[in-house]
Amino acid sequence: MNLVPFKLLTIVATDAIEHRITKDLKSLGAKGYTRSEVEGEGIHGKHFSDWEGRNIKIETLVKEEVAIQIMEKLSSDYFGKYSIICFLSTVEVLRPERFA
Amino acid sequence: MNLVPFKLLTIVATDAIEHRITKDLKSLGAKGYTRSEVEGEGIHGKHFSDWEGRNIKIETLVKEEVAIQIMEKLSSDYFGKYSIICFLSTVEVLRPERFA
Amino acid sequence: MNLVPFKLLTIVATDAIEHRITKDLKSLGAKGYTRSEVEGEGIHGKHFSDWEGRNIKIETLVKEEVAIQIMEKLSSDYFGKYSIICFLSTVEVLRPERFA
Amino acid sequence: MVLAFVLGIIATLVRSDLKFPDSLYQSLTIYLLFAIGIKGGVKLSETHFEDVYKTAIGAIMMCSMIPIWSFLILKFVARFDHLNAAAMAAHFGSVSVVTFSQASVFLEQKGISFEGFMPAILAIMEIPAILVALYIASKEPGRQGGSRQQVLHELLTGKGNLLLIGGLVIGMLTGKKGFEQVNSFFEIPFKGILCLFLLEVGLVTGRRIPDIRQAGIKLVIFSLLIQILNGSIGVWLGIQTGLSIGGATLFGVLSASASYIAAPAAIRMALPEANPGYYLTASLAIAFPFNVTLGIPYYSYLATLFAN
Amino acid sequence: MVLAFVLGIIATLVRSDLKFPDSLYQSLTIYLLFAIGIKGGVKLSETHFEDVYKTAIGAIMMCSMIPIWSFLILKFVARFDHLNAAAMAAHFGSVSVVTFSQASVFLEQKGISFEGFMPAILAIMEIPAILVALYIASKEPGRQGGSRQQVLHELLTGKGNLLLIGGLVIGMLTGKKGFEQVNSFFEIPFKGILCLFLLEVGLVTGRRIPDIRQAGIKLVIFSLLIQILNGSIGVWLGIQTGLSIGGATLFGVLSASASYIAAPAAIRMALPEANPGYYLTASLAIAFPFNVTLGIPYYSYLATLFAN
Amino acid sequence: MVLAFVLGIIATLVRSDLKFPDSLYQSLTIYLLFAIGIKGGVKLSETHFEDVYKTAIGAIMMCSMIPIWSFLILKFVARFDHLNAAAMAAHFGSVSVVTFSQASVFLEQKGISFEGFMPAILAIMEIPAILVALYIASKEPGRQGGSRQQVLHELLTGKGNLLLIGGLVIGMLTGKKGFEQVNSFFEIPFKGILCLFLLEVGLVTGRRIPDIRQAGIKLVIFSLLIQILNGSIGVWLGIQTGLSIGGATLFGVLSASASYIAAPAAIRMALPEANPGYYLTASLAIAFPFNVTLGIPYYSYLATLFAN
Ligand SMILES: Nc1ncnc2c1ncn2[C@@H]1O[C@H](COP(=O)(O)O)[C@@H](O)[C@H]1O
Ligand SMILES: Nc1ncnc2c1ncn2[C@@H]1O[C@H](COP(=O)(O)O)[C@@H](O)[C@H]1O
Ligand SMILES: Nc1ncnc2c1ncn2[C@@H]1O[C@H](COP(=O)(O)O)[C@@H](O)[C@H]1O
Ligand code: NA
Ligand code: NA
Ligand code: NA
Repeated sequence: MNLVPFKLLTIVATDAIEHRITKDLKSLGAKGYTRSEVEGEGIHGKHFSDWEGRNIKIETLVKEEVAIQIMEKLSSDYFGKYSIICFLSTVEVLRPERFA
Repeated sequence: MNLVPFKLLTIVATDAIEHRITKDLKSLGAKGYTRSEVEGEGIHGKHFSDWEGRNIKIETLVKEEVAIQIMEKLSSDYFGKYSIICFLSTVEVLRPERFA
Repeated sequence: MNLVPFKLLTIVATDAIEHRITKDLKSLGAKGYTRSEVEGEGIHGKHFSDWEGRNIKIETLVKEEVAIQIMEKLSSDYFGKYSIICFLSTVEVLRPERFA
Repeated sequence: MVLAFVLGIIATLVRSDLKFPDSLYQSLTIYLLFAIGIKGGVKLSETHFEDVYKTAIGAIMMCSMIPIWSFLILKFVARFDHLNAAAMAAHFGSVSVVTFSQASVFLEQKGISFEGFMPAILAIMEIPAILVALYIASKEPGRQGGSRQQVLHELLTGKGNLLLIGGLVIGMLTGKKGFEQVNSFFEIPFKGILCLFLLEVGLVTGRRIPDIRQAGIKLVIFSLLIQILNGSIGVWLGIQTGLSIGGATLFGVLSASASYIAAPAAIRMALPEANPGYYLTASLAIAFPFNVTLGIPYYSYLATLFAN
Repeated sequence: MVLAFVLGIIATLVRSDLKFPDSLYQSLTIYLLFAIGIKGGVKLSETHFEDVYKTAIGAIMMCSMIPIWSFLILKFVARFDHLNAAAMAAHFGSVSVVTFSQASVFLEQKGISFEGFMPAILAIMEIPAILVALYIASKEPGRQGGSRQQVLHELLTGKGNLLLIGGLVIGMLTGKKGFEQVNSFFEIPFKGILCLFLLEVGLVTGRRIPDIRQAGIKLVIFSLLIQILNGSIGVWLGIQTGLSIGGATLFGVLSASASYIAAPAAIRMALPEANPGYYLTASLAIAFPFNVTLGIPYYSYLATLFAN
Repeated sequence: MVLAFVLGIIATLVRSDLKFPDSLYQSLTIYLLFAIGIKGGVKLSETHFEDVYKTAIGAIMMCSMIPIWSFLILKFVARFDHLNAAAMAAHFGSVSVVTFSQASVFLEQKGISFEGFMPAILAIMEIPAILVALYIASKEPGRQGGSRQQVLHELLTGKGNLLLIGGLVIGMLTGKKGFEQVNSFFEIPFKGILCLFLLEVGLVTGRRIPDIRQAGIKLVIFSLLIQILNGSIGVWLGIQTGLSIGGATLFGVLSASASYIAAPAAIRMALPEANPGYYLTASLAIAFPFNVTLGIPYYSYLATLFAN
């Protein structure tokens, strides 16, 4: 077992910007991501229906530098305007070459 | 990049108590949460259909004190009776003022 | 509050091997798991429809030894052949006896 | 149509990957409840109050008493513990919409007519039994109150009740003329959708079959006995309240059938400690298959007998 | 059918757990848009160009002007800020498919005929108003461009537009003969599905009602005023472009109705800072209920008036 | 109806956000398979064994041979590697339910009758080819066994097979009389639902188009060649086994069509190393569009030719 520390970046955002976010991820070097449809409540109220705009959750395993770059991109392009949050955690993976 | 450590509290519970849990979260100071529909198996058997009761997963980013208070509330009100588990992890967020 | 460190193992894989994975989890000692349907993109391309095969995400709270055993099993049986990734993180749980 | 149910069970037994998407199940439920409600409302709008009030009183009596005697039998004869006996009593007292639909299709095929207001009786019988059973459960020695208020609210506003009663009211207000507009949607595919629904119930029932073995023969025997008892009393009472043979059959079926929409949801919320291995198994894997196969013809036969 | 909408609102008010699965809502939308498109296309294939071009020009005029005057009223009379006024103007200028369907069912019931090409007019009116309103928004002092290109793309390829126009083209190419094959699927359940859809819209509207109080009486009054103004002008213009009474009624309804498929999606993407508490509330909780209850009969009455 | 398929492709090409909810797709599949099964079963119950057994044997022969010669061509002429050749052979040998439905609608429109038991032939042809191809794959030098047992189980209990065969049996048991009850649900909306389904297949096919370029012209040419070869032999064999012109057309279509329900699922599980860029692209983006547009009329023409 060769467990290597890696970063898991989780983004929850309105689905209006889903395609832009996944494009950003890829262009900044993420090798993959996992998405799911979620609902939520935050400072912009409830997001429980199509009219209110649904939320999507995107998780991507990346190297720390890539994570920082993605977060900077998200900050500058979407923060303040769109419903979006993100957070970073440390996990351990096998086969690190597959994610970087 | 001003990354600040924060707590991510994850709750997986039967949907019968979803509304009570989200009410608890808000009254104890959580500023938001993300929910999704999940299925699962645990010590109370399978939860794969509406008849068996589905599971929901609620994730909320909160300060450590709030996390502790929520967990205490969950312990006293639901643990032992309802199908519910929760766990706490440490993550890093941008814009911490938005979650506390 | 008696918070005990535990391991959260997350697996994202093609649904073709879902049943085999959950069987493996149980036989190696996991007391439960939570599953959800997700979509994703990785080195094997997009997984966004039934024809391409959907992804499922399985999360299980287990002791470190069990996590390692599961990962070894996944490595030997599925890695390299199937679309599958997994990662390990450290979380804190209440009532640890329920997960081990 | 029962064959679809059997196919569902077989699919689980051979461990098929056939799975209804959740939302298909939920959509079918919405359709079924709303369709039954509307159709019943239209019929109700053509019914005189005198024709229906006796049956309505009978229905309330029936579904308040069923949980009491079911509980007593389950606790003192079958020796289930207090909580599980109450949970099962709630299920036996409430009603099954699909069993009802299946019975009305059965009658139609046999050319036996029945009173159009029966869906209103179905709506009446959905909830009281659950409340009675929860009251019984709260009398368990050493048990504190719990939030009865909240459970009552959840029951009354549960989607089952809301769609049925909402449908009834809409049907009544619209009457025959209004209904004709949407008729093709709520009448024509009804049987086909019921067929798909039975397939899905079969899938879930199939998953419950191993639980039967675990729960033991006691559960099977008492579930069946109580079903037959309730159904027979129901048929008899139906005839007494002036129902036709078809109506009395349906009344018997309502009395016999066990709930699996309202009751499990209420029990999960109000009596989380009760074991679904008992109440769900009794309702889904024992009562339901019995009723849709042997039960319905039996109650129909009984109704003919009692009527003469 | 409006009763289904009322039931939806009641369900939310009593805090029922009734919830449409997302995919049911999405499936109903796909069905509704595609069915309207195809039916309109079939009718269009039987229409002469001379009969339709005047109305089409009227439609483009109407939906380019509505956002302008709506914006001016909202900003300078009602004193909403620039961005929110523009966002609301986008909604008022675009159209509501369900209101349109409800109106055509209303006319059918009253036995009033209307031009078959009206769904094509609906398709024409869906998008321009949003573009005009976004252009107005971009003129806010101190605002930089944003990706207008992308928004335009999203609008044109949005599922609403695609299914409507795709359906229209398919309907036109297939013509009456081809349509007969799928007719039973796209015609018969139409009203029933509309009924379910109204139930769902009612659920969402109910959730928006608290927002009305928060948004204040100002929002209510101006939303209604602008609706009635737009609708009345629409009816008048419809008559001028040579439409029948039924056609002019529909034209009025299209002008009055506020979008809630294309517009909210576009605003969320292009003007994320605008407050859904205003635009969604105005569209869903004020305009929609008004139009499907009082609005439609009023525009129909007006059309009769103007026609004579 | 093919237009709906084209609309789906266009939607992807213009990068529309039109997306079928998963559960709608799954629900449509369940409906389609079950409806075909039941209808076929009803017809089968009216068929004499002597009329069908020859075609059944022909079907088994056909779908055991197709993967063999397809594999040989793909490996030795087209020079694909062993595994991918086998995976594609599995797809070509199995059948496509939607192509079959589309063909039967085509024949109906042309007024060409066909044997009612053809859905049973469809059911027969779904699986054997996949097994043969998996066997071929396992013969790759240096490859160990794998769990053939499990794959066989998954194939037999896969939802495609289960719903088709379950439907067939239900249809046979119920017969014409029972079917009339649910007829309106399984007959009337059939074409409309097929239409929606084609829209969805179009969406997925559209997403695959870039893969065609990547996979190269070799994939396109050989997919088409093999399709046409299989279909032509199928039509000929159909006539030989005594089928009518309509029946032989369908037999040809079944032989030509490539699977995209059972086969991809089986290959994903049993040959995960095979590249979906080949097998899915060949099946969805090449074979399917060819068959529903040019293929069906061609096989129908060929059947007329061979019959005389
Ligand atoms: N404190 C939080 N914890 C977890 N999820 C959150 C939190 N705040 C916001 N979210 C998620 O992020 C989405 C957008 O947040 P907001 O912009 O605050 O409305 C919400 O709908 C939630 O799904
Ligand atoms: N060890 C575990 N790991 C992950 N999820 C679990 C675990 N145990 C229970 N769960 C989840 O929590 C739900 C309720 O658990 P239980 O009360 O143990 O039946 C299950 O249905 C699972 O979704
Ligand atoms: N770097 C990554 N971050 C998050 N999820 C990933 C990543 N790579 C792959 N995945 C997920 O794992 C699935 C299979 O990955 P792959 O085998 O790389 O195609 C993908 O469809 C994604 O859902
Ligand atoms: Na009962
Ligand atoms: Na308008
Ligand atoms: Na074939």
